[in-house]
Amino acid sequence: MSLKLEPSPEQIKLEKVYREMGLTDEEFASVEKILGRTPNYTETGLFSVMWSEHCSYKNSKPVLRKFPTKGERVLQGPGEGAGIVDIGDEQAVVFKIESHNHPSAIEPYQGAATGVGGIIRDVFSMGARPIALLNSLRFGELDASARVRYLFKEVVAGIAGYGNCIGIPTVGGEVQFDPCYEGNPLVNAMCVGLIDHKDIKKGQAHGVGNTVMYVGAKTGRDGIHGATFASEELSESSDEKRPAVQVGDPFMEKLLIEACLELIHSDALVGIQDMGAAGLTSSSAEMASKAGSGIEMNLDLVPQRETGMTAYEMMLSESQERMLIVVKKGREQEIVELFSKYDLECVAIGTVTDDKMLRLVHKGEVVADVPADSLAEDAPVYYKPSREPEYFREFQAMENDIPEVDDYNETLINLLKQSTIASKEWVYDQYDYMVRTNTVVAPGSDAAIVRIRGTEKALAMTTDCNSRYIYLDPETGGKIAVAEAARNIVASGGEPLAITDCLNFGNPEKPEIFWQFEKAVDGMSEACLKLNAPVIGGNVSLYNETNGTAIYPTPVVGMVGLVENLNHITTQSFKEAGDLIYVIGETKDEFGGSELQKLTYGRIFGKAPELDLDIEEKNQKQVLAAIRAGLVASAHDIAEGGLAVAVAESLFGTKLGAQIEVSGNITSALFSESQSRFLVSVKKEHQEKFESLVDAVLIGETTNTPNLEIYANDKLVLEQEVVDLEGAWRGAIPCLLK
Amino acid sequence: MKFAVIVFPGSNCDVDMYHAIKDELGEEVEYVWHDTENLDQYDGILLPGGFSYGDYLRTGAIARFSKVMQEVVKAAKAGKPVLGVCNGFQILLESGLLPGAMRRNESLKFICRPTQLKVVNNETMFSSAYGDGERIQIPIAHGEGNYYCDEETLERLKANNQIVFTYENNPNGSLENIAGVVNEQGNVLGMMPHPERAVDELLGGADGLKLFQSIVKQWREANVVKA
Amino acid sequence: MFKVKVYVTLRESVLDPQGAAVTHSLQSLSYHEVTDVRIGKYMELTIEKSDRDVEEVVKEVCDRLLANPVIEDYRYEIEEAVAQ
Amino acid sequence: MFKVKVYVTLRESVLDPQGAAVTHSLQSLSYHEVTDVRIGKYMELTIEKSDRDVEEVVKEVCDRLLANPVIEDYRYEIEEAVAQ
Ligand SMILES: Nc1ncnc2c1ncn2[C@@H]1O[C@H](COP(=O)(O)OP(=O)(O)O)[C@@H](O)[C@H]1O
Ligand SMILES: [Mg+2]
Repeated sequence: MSLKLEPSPEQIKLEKVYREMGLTDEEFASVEKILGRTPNYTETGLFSVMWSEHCSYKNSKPVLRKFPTKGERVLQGPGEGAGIVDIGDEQAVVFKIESHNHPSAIEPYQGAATGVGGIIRDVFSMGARPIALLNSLRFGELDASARVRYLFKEVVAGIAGYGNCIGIPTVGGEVQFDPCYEGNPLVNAMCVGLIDHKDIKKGQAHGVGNTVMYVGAKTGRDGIHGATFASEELSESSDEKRPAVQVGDPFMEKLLIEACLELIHSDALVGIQDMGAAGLTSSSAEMASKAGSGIEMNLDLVPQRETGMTAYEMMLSESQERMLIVVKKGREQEIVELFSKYDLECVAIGTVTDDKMLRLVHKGEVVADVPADSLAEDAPVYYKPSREPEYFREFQAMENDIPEVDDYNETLINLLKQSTIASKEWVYDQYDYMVRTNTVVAPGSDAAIVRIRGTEKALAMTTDCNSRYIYLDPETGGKIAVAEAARNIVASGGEPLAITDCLNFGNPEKPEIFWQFEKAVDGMSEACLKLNAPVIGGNVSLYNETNGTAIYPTPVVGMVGLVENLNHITTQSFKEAGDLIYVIGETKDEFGGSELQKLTYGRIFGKAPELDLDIEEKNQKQVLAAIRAGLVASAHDIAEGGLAVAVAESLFGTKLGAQIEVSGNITSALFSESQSRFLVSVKKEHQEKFESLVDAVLIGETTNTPNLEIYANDKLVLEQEVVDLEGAWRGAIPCLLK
Repeated sequence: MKFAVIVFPGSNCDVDMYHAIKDELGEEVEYVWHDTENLDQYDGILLPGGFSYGDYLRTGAIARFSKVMQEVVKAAKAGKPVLGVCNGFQILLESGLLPGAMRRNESLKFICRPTQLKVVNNETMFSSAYGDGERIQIPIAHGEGNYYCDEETLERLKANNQIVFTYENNPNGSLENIAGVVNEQGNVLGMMPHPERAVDELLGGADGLKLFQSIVKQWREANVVKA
Repeated sequence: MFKVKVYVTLRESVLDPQGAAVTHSLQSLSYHEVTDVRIGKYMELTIEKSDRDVEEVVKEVCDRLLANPVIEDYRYEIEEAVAQ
Repeated sequence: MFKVKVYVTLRESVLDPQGAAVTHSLQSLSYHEVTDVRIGKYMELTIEKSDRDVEEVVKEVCDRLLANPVIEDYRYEIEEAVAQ
């Protein structure tokens, strides 16, 4: 297979071979212009991957510029492997989220596993110690088909398999189920790392004459053109186009982490970058481009797993667990020795030059000679047309609809069984969320909390995105995604620091999809500004469609917050009988995109819940102030399923009960999904102080009898034993998987 | 008392073990790399959890050939306390220091959660600080903790009181609910649950601390008091 | 009754981390003559006679469940066994 | 050069959770004729000629590393391959 003859430059041009690689006629013409000649096969390959949406963001760049990326704490914004935020004491937190949707649709276990591996490399290539993993997953409905269940099980197993083996706790995430994800599941993985300011490293190839070294797994033919593949819709023919699937080797990566974290303390190190999408091509071109230098590499020296690999194949391979480093000339041997302690191969494959070219030599011949900047920086930028979709106008014109509920008891049980609300224990039971013994709040509460050893501080982290709201109204939904993430952080006792985002959308060439994309980013940006959570990095995954149908717009927000003192850590569970239960925030008749609407009608429509960022900010500030003042026993954000679900969740695992009194429209009071709300419990002795600090409505009390009783206008409208509620909630997902 | 935490390529609970000893137990402890050829200076040997060599082939199968394992065998023969947790237990099984073998969990899934254990033998150097039959909560985190041995071995384990911990609700299919066993001499303990993850109330419980305290107590009695 | 043996192996171009680790370990145990190890699965199925052709059943079962066609190949041997 | 195939299987008396799970899911996919599945490992070793007898090497390697005698049995086939 490797011996098949590569087309000549003339053939590439005449037969338009570049089209198969994903370049358009115009793009090919501009490559010719840049080079002043027709590119050969290898060069065409380099441009095609580097100019793919996945690597160049050519369709999304103009929109991404809207994100606020600066802040007093931001040490590194978008552009490097991962963003960095100061947390005081000369320490910083490093984090990033990334998608692995298409590989996971094809081979769910390995696709998810290598997604985790990739995001971990982004973090430790900055010099940070990875301390936690999170994920955000979307699948079709579990009862839709055996294929959906297979994808769900295997993706979870793949995430677990990689994270557990490598020994980084998977502490949180989210999973949602909706028919729009049936053919195109989403697998987004996030990694959080910790670093001392002095250890921050960048992926730059400075210093003419310095040595470029290759570390880690050997290069095989796996994943060739993976980045291009990720930039296309999935279709029946995807199977044939499929690159050889990458298999993750978490053991190799564990060794790489330990070795690289030792390496960053060496003054021989100049730059380091992982080989992610477009492997050797992107890492070398970007390192040279960022440093304003060039790189020359001899591909004969690249460690190879298979025989007869061509330059094209080596440069485009996406074999996992590889890093590219630049070290000071003459210091190579000590680096080789450092890696050999970990049984890792480290070989010199090139040098830094001053001519700004990426030059590749293979078997004594120059097989590519192109400006590094042209690959990394000069990809075309497209301003796609955008159009407000018909459905949006229809939804906006609708009156708020309150679904009819005759039996509140039954409705609550049914909501708790909805797979999106139901307990995700089946998932996180498979994740080693405790390894490294810093996980103070494990999966199952709002945000996860990981302490920072040797300090009184901790980090709160979460991923959030309710794509139903975003589909109904991308701008409002985008705000909600950011606000909800911040609410989760605040409810856990943290203050939002920054976000990373993973923008999963359909085909941007469709104006309606592009409109969703723009609007969602507008909404997110506004919320980020208001809530003081700049965007420090992220990832775009477009073309999430199967046979022409797009997923809901799904811009996942990964947020990290700082818990100033371990004493502030707060969970959602009620603590003691006799505590007062409060709601913060106003409840309106809002059911567009809600769980109750979905349950009642089997579909979603209407307006998304409103979000007033001033109110959001005020409520968050008040709750956080009360938590810091030690006045709050438990706190939970009121999200999917509304107040009744939030109360039920706060009761699970506690042996307590609750008596609640609500007013107004009962269905709205119990199940509306109005935003900016919290459910907190407070010890009686703190009542006065708490009420002076927070605008909250007292709605009831926790009790010693494990029952949930809800009264409206002095009438008992809902009465359930907590065991029954908890059974429904816990059993739902395992039951769907049987 | 001075402990060694053995680090194999792919160990990942080495840090947990180290901090449990240093921060919570307050004893001396050092990381020891797998190619070390001498463990004489250590009073207790700890084999931590993780995925040594990726646990490729079989859990613990490759690690047992590490250089340091000959020293671990020597230390065990010399009567020093040797504790293997999770992957450490699997390595002890593969190396023959403990009887039996591990199979995949019955559910075929990795399981991470707190479990209730019963201390069925509190007369070992690892369990003397617990009450007889005491129920304790210690987390598990493994994909292959389904302990197996043949009947004859099981009879021997029972006859010699070598079963130290059992699960209250068997999470993995383990024979006779076995969670931890000692060797005949009583100085080598292997267990799947992670006592080093249960030493701090902040992280959800400290029932594992007594295990380490038992080791130190016995060592003090044998060495310090006499001296 | 049939005894069926199924061999599932990773495709040639697919990375085999297990095999690599075992090869490495054998090398360091001084078995330098062992230059490569690839690890796959071996399964023994017992299949009763039914109205369906046994080979058809085996193929289907391999395609649907026993092997992952994206990364694995399989082959099988069918042997008729005399019931005891 | 030799191509060696090694088959490692769980001992009869040892319950095989993986095999049991596969049998179960085949049943639920209505392959009722498949009454039992046992899952083991299949390994392909490439061994260069050396001064040691190849069979001796294979046996040793199996005993020491490739199989765990407490729960597993193994068998092997050695084939001399013509070097290309
Ligand atoms: N894929 C997952 N991985 C790990 N933890 C998860 C996952 N999905 C959900 N969880 C955990 O389950 C809990 C509830 O999740 P979710 O219902 O999404 O909460 P919320 O609505 O408060 O964001 C959280 O602690 C979350 O971290
Ligand atoms: Mg929440």
